Amino acid sequence: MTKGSLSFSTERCKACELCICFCPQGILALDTDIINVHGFHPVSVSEPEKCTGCGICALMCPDLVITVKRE
Amino acid sequence: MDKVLMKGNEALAEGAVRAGCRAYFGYPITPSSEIAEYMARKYPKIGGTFLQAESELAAINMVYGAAAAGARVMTASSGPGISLKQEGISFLAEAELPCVIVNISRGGPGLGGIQPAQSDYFQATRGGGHGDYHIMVLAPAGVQEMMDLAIEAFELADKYRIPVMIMAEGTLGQMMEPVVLREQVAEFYNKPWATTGCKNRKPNIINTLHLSPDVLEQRNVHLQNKYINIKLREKRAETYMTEDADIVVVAFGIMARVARKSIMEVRKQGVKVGLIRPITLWPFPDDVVEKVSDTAKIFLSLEISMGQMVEDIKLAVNGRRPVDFYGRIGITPNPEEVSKRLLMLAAEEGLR
Amino acid sequence: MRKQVCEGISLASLSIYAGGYGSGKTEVALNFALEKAAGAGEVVLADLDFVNPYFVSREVKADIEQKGIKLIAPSGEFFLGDVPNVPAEIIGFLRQDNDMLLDLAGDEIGALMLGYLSRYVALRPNYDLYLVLNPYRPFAMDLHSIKELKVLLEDTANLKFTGIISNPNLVEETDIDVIRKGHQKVLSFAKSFGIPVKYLTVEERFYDQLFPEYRAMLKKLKLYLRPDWLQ
Amino acid sequence: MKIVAQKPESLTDAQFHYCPGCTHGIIHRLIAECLDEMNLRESAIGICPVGCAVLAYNYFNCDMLEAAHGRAPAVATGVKRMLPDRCVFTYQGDGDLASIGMGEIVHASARGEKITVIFVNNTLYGMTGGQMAPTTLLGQVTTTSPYGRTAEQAGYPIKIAELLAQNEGSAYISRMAVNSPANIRKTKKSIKKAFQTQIDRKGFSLVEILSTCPTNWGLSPIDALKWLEENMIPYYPLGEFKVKEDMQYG
Repeated sequence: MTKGSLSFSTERCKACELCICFCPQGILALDTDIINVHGFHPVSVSEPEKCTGCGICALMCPDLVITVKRE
Repeated sequence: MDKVLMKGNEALAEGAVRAGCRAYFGYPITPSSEIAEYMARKYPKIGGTFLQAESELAAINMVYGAAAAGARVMTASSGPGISLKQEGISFLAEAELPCVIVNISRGGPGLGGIQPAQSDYFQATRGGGHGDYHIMVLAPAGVQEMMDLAIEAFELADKYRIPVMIMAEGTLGQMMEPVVLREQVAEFYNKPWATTGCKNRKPNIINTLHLSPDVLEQRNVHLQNKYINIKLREKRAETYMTEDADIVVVAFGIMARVARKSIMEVRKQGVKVGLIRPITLWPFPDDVVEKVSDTAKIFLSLEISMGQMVEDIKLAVNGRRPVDFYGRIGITPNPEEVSKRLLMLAAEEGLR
Repeated sequence: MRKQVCEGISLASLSIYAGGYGSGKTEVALNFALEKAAGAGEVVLADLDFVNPYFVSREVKADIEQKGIKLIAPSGEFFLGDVPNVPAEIIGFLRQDNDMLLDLAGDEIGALMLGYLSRYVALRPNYDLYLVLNPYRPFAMDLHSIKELKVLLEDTANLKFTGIISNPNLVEETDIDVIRKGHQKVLSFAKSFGIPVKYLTVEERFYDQLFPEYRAMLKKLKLYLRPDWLQ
Repeated sequence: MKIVAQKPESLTDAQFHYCPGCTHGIIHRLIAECLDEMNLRESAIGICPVGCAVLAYNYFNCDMLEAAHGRAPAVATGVKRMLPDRCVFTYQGDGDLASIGMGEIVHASARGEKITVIFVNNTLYGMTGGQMAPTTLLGQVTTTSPYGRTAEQAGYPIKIAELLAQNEGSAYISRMAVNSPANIRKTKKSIKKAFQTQIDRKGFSLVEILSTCPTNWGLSPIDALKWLEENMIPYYPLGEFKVKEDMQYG
């Protein structure tokens, strides 16, 4: 299985959750420990080892929060 | 130099061509249509863009696009069409896009008629559209000047990054006089602000939206400073026999031609009359009026309207002298009736 | 008593003045109509310039009607409007035995009117279709442009030109030299078209001086529509 | 590791002002990716509308112009006629394009103006607070159709793609949606085709994109995507409505 890695521009996130809903692995969630500059709990990856690098999260993200890399 | 017999509209169009204007967007309306027809004929032969737009709104916005792309561009219309263009003119003024807008004016309000009038004076000199702005307004009085001021209009537009209007009565657009064809303008202003694609530079943005009140005010102050600068440098007027004049007629466009004829007549009868002909309607040559008011006893605003420029004369005279008005609309006052009015005025004021 | 036109026996004339914008058609037509009216018979002048009704014959309607010319022109509200309004009576007049002059608007747009009337014009036993040329006008200064205009006009009007009226002038700035040079140019255009130059029209101030040179071809023009404040 | 997804060069670093979950951001990114991949950024001139995307000049990293409400196609015409070798696009909403700017868009299309129009249809006026648009669906509640749009009172929603496909000058017309990963990928392909149509000088190109307005629809971003799928797509079918392969303007 291919392996992906995600990085987040946390300050851009508006917590719309589209990435979370469409992630095939179901490994994204809002990080309730953080509040970003806009006052949102930004998205983060809960089980990074499960990421396949499919890029659907970035595809659905309206705010250019996510950079996706793949092996 | 060989002369060509041209209609005012043709001379203006040819002037634009000689100023390097290679783009025309317009919509037909009497009595300005020959300008579009001239360009439609000429541009395919010399490599220019003529496009008949679907509306006056579209035409002025095409002008906006072409001006933003750095081109010398013109549109022409008449009263009702100029009203429709006002949205775009306001945008052009704020975006500081240079262009030339021609009003071959006819009588209003509403559809009005197609005979000559100067009743778009307020619209032209007060801005015309929404917001705090002015455009420059030039008023030619002859066919040669239609060509000369067309060239001048493009130079002023580029120099100050401002829309320049040429306002000429329908008569001037239609009548014919011999014209010396001017040289083709060869040197043009650089336009580093133009949106031409950002190769080898940072992207340019042309915008009129300023949601921050501070920025909006700064923009307005910037425009006002530009207008002050223009007022200092660009007021133009022609005077005729004002040195010893008791009565000074103020008239622009073809009314100035009528006035000259009357002045010659009336002077023969011992009344000292002179003429100030504003060439720039905005900025209004108030300095010339003010200076003449040192010696003149009374002013007469002569217009093909119900009295509009009279307000600018009053502002310039600032209460020092009385300002009388005579005007008609749709019908150009003839020299005989103007003479009669001047003689009457002289009798009333004891100037004879 | 008005007679209907019958082939072969009519002495009625029909002259049509076409040409580029501002070539002087209207002043020429007015002068020719007035000259005819000074003779006998009914003279009808049709002012068919609906394109841009500035400097049109109907501005002097009262004057010329006094001198015996029947002017057909848009009436009432359309008098100085830019609404195409072909006076219906024109067709009636075309079919009568009269001296008639048609003054068209400029360019092919003006000739469209003639296209519309050409079937009635064809009923006349004889007519003159004049191309009025002022070689000092833009688009009339070189053979190529004139040729373009001539073809366009003839195609639109559905009729062929029978003669040229040479009207070389720079209005107030005209002088003898301007006329001679301009007329030479018109002659050379005419030669390449194979159409005769029928008249040379000049303002009356030049008439006496030029008459020995041009004789019967020379016609004098009085400018009726030029505003007097233009000098 | 290779990069699968990142911010395209044709977008600036500025953060979008759009509401959370608004799909304008997705559409901006798709356009920018196309400009990058087709190497058009330096020759692109974009025209912004009046509407939510009025500030788009802050986001696209190319020359940008702000137009009056509805006039973007006329402005684009002026630019393109002066600079025929540049890539000129407009970005317009449904109020801007299908209501106040109907004259400009129909004629730009009829003239075969070689520009690309990105038409964002979210069935209402987002910027001014959710008023009824010409594209508002029957029965849809907006602030100016508070009891739901009725045909009796306000007529029927306009189908722009079908309408403009009728024009001879239109060379490429499609309707896409950004409600799912698959549709987003298709939308990007369509935008590329539209730009290619312009580059090939075939004529006018337009991509209508069904988009969401979670804020004014009163739905969560994810529910808004569902609403789009269930309500908009049945009335506004997706697909290509005009693909002119052979036509070549001068």
